[in-house]
Amino acid sequence: MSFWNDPLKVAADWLLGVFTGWGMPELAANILIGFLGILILISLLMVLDIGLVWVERKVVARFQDRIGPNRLGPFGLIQPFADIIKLMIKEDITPAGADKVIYNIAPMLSMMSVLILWAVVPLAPAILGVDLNIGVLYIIAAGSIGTLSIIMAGWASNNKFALIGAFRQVAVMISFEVPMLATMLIPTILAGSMGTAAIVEKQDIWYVLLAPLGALIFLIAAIAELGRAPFDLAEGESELVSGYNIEYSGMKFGMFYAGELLHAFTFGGFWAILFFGGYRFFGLEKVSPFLAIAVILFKAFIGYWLIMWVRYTLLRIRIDHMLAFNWKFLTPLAFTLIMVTALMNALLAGAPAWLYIAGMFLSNIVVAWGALEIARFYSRRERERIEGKQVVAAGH
Amino acid sequence: MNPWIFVGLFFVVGLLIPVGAIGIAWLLGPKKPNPIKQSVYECGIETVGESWVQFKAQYYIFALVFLVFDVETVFLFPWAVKLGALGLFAVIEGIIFVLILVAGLVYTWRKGMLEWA
Amino acid sequence: MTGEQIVFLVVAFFTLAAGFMVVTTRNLVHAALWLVAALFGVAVTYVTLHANFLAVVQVVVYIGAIAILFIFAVMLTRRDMRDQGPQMNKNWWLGALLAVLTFGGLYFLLQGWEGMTKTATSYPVSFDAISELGSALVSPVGYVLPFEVASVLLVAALVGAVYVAFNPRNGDTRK
Amino acid sequence: MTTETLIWLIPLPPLLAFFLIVLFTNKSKALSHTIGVGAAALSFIGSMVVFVRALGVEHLGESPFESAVNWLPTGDTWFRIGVLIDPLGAAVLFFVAITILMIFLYSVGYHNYGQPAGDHDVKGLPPHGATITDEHGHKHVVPSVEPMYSRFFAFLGLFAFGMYTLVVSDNLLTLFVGWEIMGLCSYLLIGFWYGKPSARDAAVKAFMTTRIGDVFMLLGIAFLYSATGTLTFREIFTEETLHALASTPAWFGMTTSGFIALLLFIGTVGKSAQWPLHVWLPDAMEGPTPVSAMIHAATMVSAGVYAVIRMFPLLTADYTGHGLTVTMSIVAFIGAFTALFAATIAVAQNDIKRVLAYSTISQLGYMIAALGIGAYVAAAFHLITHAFFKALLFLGSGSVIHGMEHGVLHTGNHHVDPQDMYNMGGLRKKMPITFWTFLIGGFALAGFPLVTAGFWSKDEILADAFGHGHLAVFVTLAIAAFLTAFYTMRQITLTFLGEPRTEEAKHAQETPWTMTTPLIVLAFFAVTYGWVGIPEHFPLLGGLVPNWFHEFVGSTLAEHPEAIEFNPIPLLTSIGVAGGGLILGWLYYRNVKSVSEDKFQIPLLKNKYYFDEAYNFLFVKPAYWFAENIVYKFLDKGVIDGILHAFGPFTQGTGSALRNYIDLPVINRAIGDGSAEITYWFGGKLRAIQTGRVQQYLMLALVTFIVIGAALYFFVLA
Amino acid sequence: MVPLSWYLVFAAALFSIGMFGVLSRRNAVAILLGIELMLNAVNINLAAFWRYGDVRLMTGQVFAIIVFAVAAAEVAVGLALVISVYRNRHTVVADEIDMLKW
Repeated sequence: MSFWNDPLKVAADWLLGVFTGWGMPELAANILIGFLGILILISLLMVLDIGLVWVERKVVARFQDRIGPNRLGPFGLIQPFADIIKLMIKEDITPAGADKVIYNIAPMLSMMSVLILWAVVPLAPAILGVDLNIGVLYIIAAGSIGTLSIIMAGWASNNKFALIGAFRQVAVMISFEVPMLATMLIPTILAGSMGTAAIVEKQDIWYVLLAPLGALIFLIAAIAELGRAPFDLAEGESELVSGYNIEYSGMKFGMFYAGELLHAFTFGGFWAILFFGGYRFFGLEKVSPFLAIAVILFKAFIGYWLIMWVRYTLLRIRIDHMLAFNWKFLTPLAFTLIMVTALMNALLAGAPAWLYIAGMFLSNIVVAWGALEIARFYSRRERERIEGKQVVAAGH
Repeated sequence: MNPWIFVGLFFVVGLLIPVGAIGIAWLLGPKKPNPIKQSVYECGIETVGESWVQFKAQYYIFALVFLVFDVETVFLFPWAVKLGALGLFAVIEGIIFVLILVAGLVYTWRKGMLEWA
Repeated sequence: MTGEQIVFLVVAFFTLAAGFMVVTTRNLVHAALWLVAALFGVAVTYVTLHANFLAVVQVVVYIGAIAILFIFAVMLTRRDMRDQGPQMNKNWWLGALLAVLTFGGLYFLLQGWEGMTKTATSYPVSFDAISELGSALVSPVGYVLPFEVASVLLVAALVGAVYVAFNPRNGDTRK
Repeated sequence: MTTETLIWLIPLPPLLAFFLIVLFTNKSKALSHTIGVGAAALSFIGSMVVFVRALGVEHLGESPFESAVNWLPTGDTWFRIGVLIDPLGAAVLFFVAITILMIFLYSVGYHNYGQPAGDHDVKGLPPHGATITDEHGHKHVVPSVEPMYSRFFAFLGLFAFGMYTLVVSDNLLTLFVGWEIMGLCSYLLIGFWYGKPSARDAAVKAFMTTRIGDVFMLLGIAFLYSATGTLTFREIFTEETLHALASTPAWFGMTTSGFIALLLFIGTVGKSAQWPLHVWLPDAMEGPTPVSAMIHAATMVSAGVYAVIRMFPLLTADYTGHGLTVTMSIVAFIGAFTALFAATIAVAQNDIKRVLAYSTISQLGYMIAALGIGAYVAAAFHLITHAFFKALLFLGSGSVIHGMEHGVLHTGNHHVDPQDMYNMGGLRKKMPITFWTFLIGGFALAGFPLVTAGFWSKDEILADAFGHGHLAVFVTLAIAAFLTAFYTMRQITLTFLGEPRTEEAKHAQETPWTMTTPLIVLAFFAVTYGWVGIPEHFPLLGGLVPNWFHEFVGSTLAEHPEAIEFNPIPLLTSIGVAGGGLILGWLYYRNVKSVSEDKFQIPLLKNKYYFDEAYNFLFVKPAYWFAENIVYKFLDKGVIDGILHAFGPFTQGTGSALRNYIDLPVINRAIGDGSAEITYWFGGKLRAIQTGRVQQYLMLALVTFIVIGAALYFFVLA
Repeated sequence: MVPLSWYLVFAAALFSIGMFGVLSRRNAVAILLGIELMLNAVNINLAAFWRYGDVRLMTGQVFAIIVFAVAAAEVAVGLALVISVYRNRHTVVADEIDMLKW
């Protein structure tokens, strides 16, 4: 078995030999190896995160017809590192009335909730942190910790804006968690497993073909979950200055900021895993694990890019519209979709592949079309009601 | 070996990294606090009243609806896992389950509880 | 003492300490956050019991939803009751006595039971608890009725809670 | 679908209808009755399918349709509940299904569906009628629709659910559940027009009276369960169990089986309105007429008899064939006595429904008496034929009342009681369908020879009584039969024959098809159902059609009952009393023009032997009296104040010294104020635990729990 | 290996702590927090009995899941009641809510 075919196992075996050679018990050696591996993975992620700062700034600049960072290094590549240094040596200010312990824990939890997500990201066949059979729910569980960190940050800052921002953000996050959970059921139904690795392995047909609507709902819910535009009302610079992290400065703010970017990238990855075949790309993953990793990172980048595109294109939505959109449109739609998917899946169980795909795809399209028609009908009625009122008002 | 050990390690490392980063920043940064610096930041305007503002009850409503839906959707996951093996009957059970759920949503909706205003 | 035992003891101690903080701390937001810690400890306990699904559900439901609900409720009601003033009622000693008695009684009863020292059989390797749970929940010979009734219960709770807390006729709400 | 599954499903549609109507369709009358009648029709179809399949099974008695599920874990075993259709169940299901469907249909017309809402109608009172203006501008008063129309169908649905549950259950517990659901529904339905004080009182009376019986029945069930460990019929009615029960002596010289049967029988006495708990049934006529038919003919009162028929093996477990057992004697006595007693009252009643109510009591007494002398098949047969013709009569009387109300609305004279037979007369021309069907029902009730169902079933009871040598019962029942024929003819004559006695009767009108269709259907069965049970040895007719009913229902029992040898005496008696009663009734009442001419208005009968007054005197008054005199006047005013007052003159007589030393300090302070103070002191102390604080309640509960738990542990377990 | 007794004693202790909170806290929300602890203690027992019995019988886990639902329902309704009381009486102190009606 060569290193290029299964790098993880080769490295682990080698290290195990080394450590046991030092007289360490096998269990402890295994744990140490795991620890080292995870440390390396997370360190790489942090480096990637720093890269994301540059990507984000560069991309937003292009969208806004600017150049973006361009002074330090080629294409301004060194810029984020300079930012890091600046964050490092800034004074850490804790506001006077703050609840110190919680105030300090919150940014760490925020970062942690993102990093632990990578435990269930399958990077290549047999290369993933932990193959949990409840992987999908694990994502939500980690998200819960993120939600908690936001409310802790907002509450501990002893600042009105922070608290209001946190409340809004949490309200949005928990609301959009429902359609997200619901759409996560779809890959679970199709793959018959909650494990992320199993979902990727079962995706001979990308699930986006079987559930295009599900993929779309997942993306929308993920954007809201991330608190990015158009759902970034927690920040709302004009009214809340910066939302829940207003009182944070220095590296603690850096944690929130970096956490947000990495979170977006990670959800790009999950979108790829759940709906776009993860590391699979027409057999390319079988050639080499490194290619598989490249494939999934590429797909994650595409997802991330899409999220950025949405963010820098659309305007912020008011909170009432946003919650109404979620509870009155997205949630019923997601549940309808689950029922339709489960039903079609059972009915088309024995059908040939092309019929299965066509059936699933068309059922999604029909549901989407129906939902849009209903929404259109009601919004027209609403508009007529309001306009009618205005006409009456004008008549007086 | 229990795979959850690695999950635990992820938690540990996931905490260590930010703790380390913040710790280094704390070591490197200057520490010269003064009351002005530490006052509540409201864009430079003096803060009025306490930070404890009265919240809309609507936040609670959404949290409530979310709680119910969260629990119910979580219930559906074992169902979804086993769905392929169980056939149409299980599908119908799940649909009934979801429909009951939706009935609750419709009630809340009709009561006007999903309105923000 | 094996590693498992150490892990269990650490988790149990942490959980009990967090639980103790929940019932004694003065600040209610802190109490809610301590509850989160205690519930997280319980989730880890589930992991030591190989109950994966329960562990994540514990985190998703309790930390992700119930704790948030608690914090919202504290924020909505805290106006008149700051951290000052007694947090315990005047019969708290009786409560403490009863709690100790309950624990003592339970311990005494459990002690006399021969199943106490039982150790678990090794967990079957190929056993997929999730899928077993799935079939148990929906099979007609399993728990399909509790499954559906749980749905009804939750909807009833939703309807009831919405009605109780926010019925316009029910007080000076909705200004 | 297997028959067993179908049996499980039979009771469900009415229950579903109840919930649907109550929860969703309360506002829509059309939807409500559609659901109600639809549900009844579904159950009807299911019942008929089951019935037909039951007919096709050989030896249904030995291998009935049955199916049971585990319900309550009772230690190591399960309490099982299930369904059972044996020949008896099938026969009962048949008539129950038909009558329930007919009554649902009839209710549509009875509550004036399709008429406008009344001008002054309020919920809780019968509709008063609505004024409409026709195209010529004339104002008419027409019947108005019942304001609580939907509610009525909901209640009927729940009631039907109770009855079906009772019929299909395979054990006493679910039977009792159905029994109690019907008890509740009868309360709700009798008090349907709760705006009328009389209806309210009647509802409470019915509920309380039947409760007395139910308590005993529950005791019987508990006793049975503790004695045998099961409540499933087929497990109780095994040879060994019955033998064990029959050979264990209980109290009062009865065996265990006899004692249990007696307790269960008391439940029936309440439910089937037997003497001495018969008083509720006549008052229950305050309810709408479909209710009267439902409760007092087809279902609830029959349920009482059905329960005794079900428990017949238990009743006769210690019966050796000669000499009735104590329990059977009691049953036979109560049945025969009630039959005669109620029949005499019926002769003097003027309210058309009350006559029928007493007639029902009397006929149920017949069945009970038949069971008391061991005539199983005859009782079941009469139960079914009676249900058909009594439902027919009740619905017919409802139709008559409805027609009369039309007349009342026409004349506008609301003082005329549309239920009083002396206000009727000559209705045969106005309401021909009602007349002919009522005539058929009446003749069936009277036992008109050969053609009517009532004749065959009644004859079988008389033959059984005679054949087994129970002459006292035979004579009593024969007299009762004579009276039955007599008052039936009185009713028909007063209502339909002769000339209209009032303006209202002249303007009575035939009722809509929804009311007459059930009459016709029931009339059909009131005639033909008797033919399935013609005894084999009957002259000429016997053997033409096989005695199917005897064979079929008789096979329910482990030992098939022997058919009675033919004997001309009971037959001739039967024909004689029926014919004689009818002829005498007609001859007498065709000349009676008003109440004052009626020689049978004897005060004793008119006032129902003063039973209400007697109960009032014996139970109600004493209760009031106890509250008023013992508690209030004696204890409070008498003992406490009275001691003071009595001692007052005495102390005055003996001087103020005694007063100051004895009266004031001892009597007044210690006893008078002292008792109050003690009470106050206790109240004050006890008030401390009634704080309204939930945590303290919880603490108290926990303390109690821990103390009791510890005591249990140390004194019982350890 | 961890014997069953450890879990049971742990659960009993958590239960007692929760009970203390329910009995002694003045704030109604804090009482509900105590109830959550008690429910969790029960769930630990259920999961432990599942693990230490026959793992193929899912009764323990199913029961625990139903307890989750019950806990969610309890929190939803309980907190709604607290908020309702707060809006009407402006108090969340359990001792002051002793009218048994309003």
